Amino acid sequence: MADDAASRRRRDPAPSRPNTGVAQLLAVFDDPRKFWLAIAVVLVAVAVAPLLFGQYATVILTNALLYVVLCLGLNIVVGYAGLLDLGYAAFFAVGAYAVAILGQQTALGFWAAIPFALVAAAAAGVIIGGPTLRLRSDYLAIVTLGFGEIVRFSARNLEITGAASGISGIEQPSLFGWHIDSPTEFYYVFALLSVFAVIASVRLANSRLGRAWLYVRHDEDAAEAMGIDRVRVKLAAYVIGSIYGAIGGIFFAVNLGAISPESFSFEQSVLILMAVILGGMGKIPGVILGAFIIVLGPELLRDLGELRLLVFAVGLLLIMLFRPSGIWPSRKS
Amino acid sequence: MRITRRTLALTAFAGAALGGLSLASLPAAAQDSITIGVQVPTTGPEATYGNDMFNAVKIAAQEINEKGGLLGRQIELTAGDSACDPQQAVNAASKLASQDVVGVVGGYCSGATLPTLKIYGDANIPFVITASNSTKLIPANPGNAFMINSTGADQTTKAVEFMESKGIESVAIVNQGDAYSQDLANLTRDAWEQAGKKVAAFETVNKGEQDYSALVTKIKAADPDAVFWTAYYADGGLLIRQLRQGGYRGTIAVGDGSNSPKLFEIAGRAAEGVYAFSNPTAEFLPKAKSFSETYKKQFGNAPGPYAPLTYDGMMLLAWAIEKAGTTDHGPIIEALASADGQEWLSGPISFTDENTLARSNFIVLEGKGGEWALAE
Amino acid sequence: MLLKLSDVQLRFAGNTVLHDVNFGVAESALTSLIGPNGAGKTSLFNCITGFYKPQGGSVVFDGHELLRLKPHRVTKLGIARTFQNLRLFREMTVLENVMAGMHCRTHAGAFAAVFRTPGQRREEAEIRAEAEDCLRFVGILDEKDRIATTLAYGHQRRVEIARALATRPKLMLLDEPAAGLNSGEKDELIGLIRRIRDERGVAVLLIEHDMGLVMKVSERITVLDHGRLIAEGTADEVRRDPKVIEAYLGQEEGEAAL
Amino acid sequence: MSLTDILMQQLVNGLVLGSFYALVALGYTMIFGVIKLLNFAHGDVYMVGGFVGFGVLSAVGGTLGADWGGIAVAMFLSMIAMGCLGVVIERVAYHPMLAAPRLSILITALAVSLVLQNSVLTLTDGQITAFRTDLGFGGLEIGHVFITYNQMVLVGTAALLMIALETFVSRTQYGRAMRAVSIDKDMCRLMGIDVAKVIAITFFIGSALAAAAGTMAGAYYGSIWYFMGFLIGLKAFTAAVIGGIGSIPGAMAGGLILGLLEAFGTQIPGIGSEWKDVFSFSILILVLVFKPTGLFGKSETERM
Repeated sequence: MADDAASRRRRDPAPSRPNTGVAQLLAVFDDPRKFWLAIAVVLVAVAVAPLLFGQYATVILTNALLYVVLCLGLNIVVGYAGLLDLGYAAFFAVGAYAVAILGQQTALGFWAAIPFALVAAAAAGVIIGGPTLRLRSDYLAIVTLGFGEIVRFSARNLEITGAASGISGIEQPSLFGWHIDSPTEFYYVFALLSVFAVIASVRLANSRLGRAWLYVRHDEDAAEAMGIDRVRVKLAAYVIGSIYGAIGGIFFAVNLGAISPESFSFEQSVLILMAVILGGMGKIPGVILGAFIIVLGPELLRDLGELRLLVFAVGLLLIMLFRPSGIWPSRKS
Repeated sequence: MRITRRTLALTAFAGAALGGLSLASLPAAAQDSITIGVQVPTTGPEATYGNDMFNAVKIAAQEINEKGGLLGRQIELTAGDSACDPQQAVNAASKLASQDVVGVVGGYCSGATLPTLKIYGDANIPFVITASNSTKLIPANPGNAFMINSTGADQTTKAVEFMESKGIESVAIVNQGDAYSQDLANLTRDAWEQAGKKVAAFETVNKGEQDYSALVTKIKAADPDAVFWTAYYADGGLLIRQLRQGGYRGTIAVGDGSNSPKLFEIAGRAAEGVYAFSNPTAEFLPKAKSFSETYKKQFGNAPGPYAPLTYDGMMLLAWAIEKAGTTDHGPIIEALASADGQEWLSGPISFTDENTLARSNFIVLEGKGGEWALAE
Repeated sequence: MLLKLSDVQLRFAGNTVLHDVNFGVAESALTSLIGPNGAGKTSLFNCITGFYKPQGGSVVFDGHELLRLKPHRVTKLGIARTFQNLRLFREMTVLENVMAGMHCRTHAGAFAAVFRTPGQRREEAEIRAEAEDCLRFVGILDEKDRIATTLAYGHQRRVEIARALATRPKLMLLDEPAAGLNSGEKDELIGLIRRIRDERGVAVLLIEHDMGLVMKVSERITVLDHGRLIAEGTADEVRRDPKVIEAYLGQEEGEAAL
Repeated sequence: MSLTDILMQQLVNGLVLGSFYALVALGYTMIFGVIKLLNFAHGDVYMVGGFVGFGVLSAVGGTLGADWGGIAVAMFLSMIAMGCLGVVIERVAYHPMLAAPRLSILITALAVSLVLQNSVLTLTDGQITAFRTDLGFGGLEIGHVFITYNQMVLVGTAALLMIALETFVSRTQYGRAMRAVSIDKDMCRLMGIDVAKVIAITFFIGSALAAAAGTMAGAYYGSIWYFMGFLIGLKAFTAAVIGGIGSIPGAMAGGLILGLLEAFGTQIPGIGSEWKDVFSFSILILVLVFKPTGLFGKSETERM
């Protein structure tokens, strides 16, 4: 995956990077003016979209932004650390259920419930990741799949999660007297979350921990010989991924006002994974593109109907066979 | 420069995509027609039922349009695919809401219908729910939605009354772990225990599980007089088959989700003598005869279980629009609430304070010779 | 003794790879481990660095028992290694490769990274500075932004050494560092190994087949054959040891022109 | 029914269910043996096998009858078709990826699984298909324990297939080559073994066994649908892990053990049937964490 480092640099140019080798292609983004101009254009577009397009587009875009957050989280697990997680929806569920349950059973407000939800998701990440990250990488895939199903079945069976009907009547939050309620308001909430998610991803990728993920993914033994604790580093990726998932889940729950186990199925996990891989594992702009394709594609091509998933599945297969680095262009070496 | 071009291309793509979205949300019809939204699953696991409901609305709209339309304007239909999934249903509902529909008909999977209530509520759009009947919908209804299918509670009443009449003392209740069947199972358990009878077993199976033999043995060991399956025909067929194969000889009853001719294909002979509680389907409604014929002529097969109710839903909405004399939402909702029990295909419709059907419309069917017949 | 191995025993599926090996490396010493192919040299490295779990014996380094430690713990205690076949991180730059070595000497976690705490920024600068310093030391600083695997072979070897140096080791294990180098590069390597010891005070344990290089650079030589330690001493002592001559003559290639 | 009767009946149930798990688990384990790939698509081969068997039976049922005779023909043809599908999948999707990082090939396997699943979803509109046969409900009643003739035929067929496989693997040249390839591919190439061919044969046999299970399950239970491979794929993988992945006797034993655990698990007081799958997946996770080599698997060093 030549591209992780590339995407990091695209987003976060080092002040004085010489134009040698690979850096050459990315030279455009080394020009801070062009880089910030591109960022500004994107931000303005995000800000005015709901004003230009109707409510329906706003709702769909909100959904796409939710996927951006989820995909960036899964990207840390799959794209950076190279761990195949087939049960990512479980963390999405933990976040959503945690705020819903706390909102109903306790007097904590929405904002006070968030830390608990995040801790719950991180704990779930440690509990499932701790013992399994030592295993072969393909065992991890199946364990996460099993774990995803366990979470969904538990949500379906337990009284506290509202069983199969789920939890409805989840209160919309207020912030300094502003009641977040309309689709447009939620759109901006998710836009803000996405921006934070992107910034956090860029910063993580550019850090000691982010590099350690790449080292471990490229060569576990060499990484360990460098003094990197591979289990710990993978666990960090897994837990951070779970926190991203939980954040997505928390706001998903208050946006929809009602949650039920169907929203956290294996299919959901697969869709998020597809977005990450289609766009380009490890590449932040690619992952964002993937999220938009997965959400907007079916809405634009309503006629596809049942074919929707088949088209994505075939796309996934073709990508893996012919362009494993995803749709987003890679730097040449 | 490469990257600049790429950025341009992407911007163009994004613009086109968003343009496409906003186009999709434009009113589907010309200004002088009345747009009615139809929220049904046209894809996903329940697409058969959804398309069936959509077809019924089409027939109703066609009949109205042939008679000159509503308030002198033609009806245009626009579909919102809920795919039986909460998130997709929300997308569909937002789309319908932003198309300025006069009203919405449909609602199949209760779990998917639930989060859409708020969207229609916020826009104050009249919503006639023609299939979803979970009791969870009632408290979530802001007042603009009207349920013309009897609720799970009504089905429970019918089921308990019927099983008592058969002298059944103990029953095993099996559901499939989804909102609809779990709700029905819980309601039945409570009602049955309240009637002083015994619930011998209360079980959940997973959708798509093929082997129920262990469960069958467990049920046989509990030896109930009857087994009540509260979920859909697909897995119900398998369970019935394995119950009989495993030597269970008591009564078997199923809820309205299993009322399908396919139950006989899957369960074979084992479905003989099985009782089903059902909302009235076309073949058992004397008034639905001509509707059935039109449906068969137009779509090549018999109308499914929710077709007559959905036809009624469209007709009821049309009646309310005529009565209100306007396409403004408020007066239409008032008109719907005042439904006075006049006769429709499925019988009289009037509403309780909670906007649910004021009477139970459930009937009991029995498997005879590979098809459903009226029991009692 | 900086490193002391006592009765180290390693078996794989019934085959004994190492028989009760005893040997040691002194503080700041230049030591070589030689022996015919398949003698168990790399296995011994793997036992020291925690990649293999020997069935018996003990490996004590700087007062710590290493036998049950994971490789990353061993590195943190101060043993760095290179690999026989180059194990650079593909598709990453030279600098990024070398920065890997600093991982075990730094601490910033996810929180610090996301919020760019002052400590984290200081640490990042330190990592970069030290990695560049290590590259300067091995003489390839001007290639720091190239993709590591596109470098000339000899320079890739140096990246590995710089990466190992960045872990701030007390002992460095070099597994055939001269393999694939031409004679000029070998001379440079000898100089580099000496500077590692002289300027940085790092003890070096070397596995090498090039006897000329071994004889020139080593202060002590240990000879391993069929998993047994058969000789130990200075270059001259080993050169004259009949057991060593026999072990090498038994080899078809006769690569060791003693 | 007395407790003994119940337990005996659950034993029968567990054996029948376990036979299906074992047949599917065998394919998982064999394929894992030769290319160290967790073939996610295996459960879907089982599903497609069920549909092909159904198609064949619909075509020949008229002349051969839709009881066990016709089903045997359907099963045989489905096995051949799915064997070929398995080989094609390997050639087209996995073979080019063998040198790629493990993550890529795992995702490719997932993609193949999704393509198969959604192709059938599209073709069937996601509807369940009734698998109509003329099989009767007759059986033997021993005390209170009831065993249908169908169950006997089914377990017997599964046993026969497993015996045939065991014979093939231990007695024939290809079987021995298969075991050799699972130990060391490079050594096999040096010794002149056609590794690609051995891998192809392994995929053929593994997929054919899944097709046999799929057809029998369709006929026995009476319905097939596009998602039926998902759950059994997971369960069969669990079975393979219990037995020790890579081990053929392990897969058979693991299948039966899981079948029995699930059947008896239903009877455990206090745990409702709604927790059944949670129970199975927990077993999977526990085995992987505490005894990843399973009952019969050999430990392998993943190290250099």
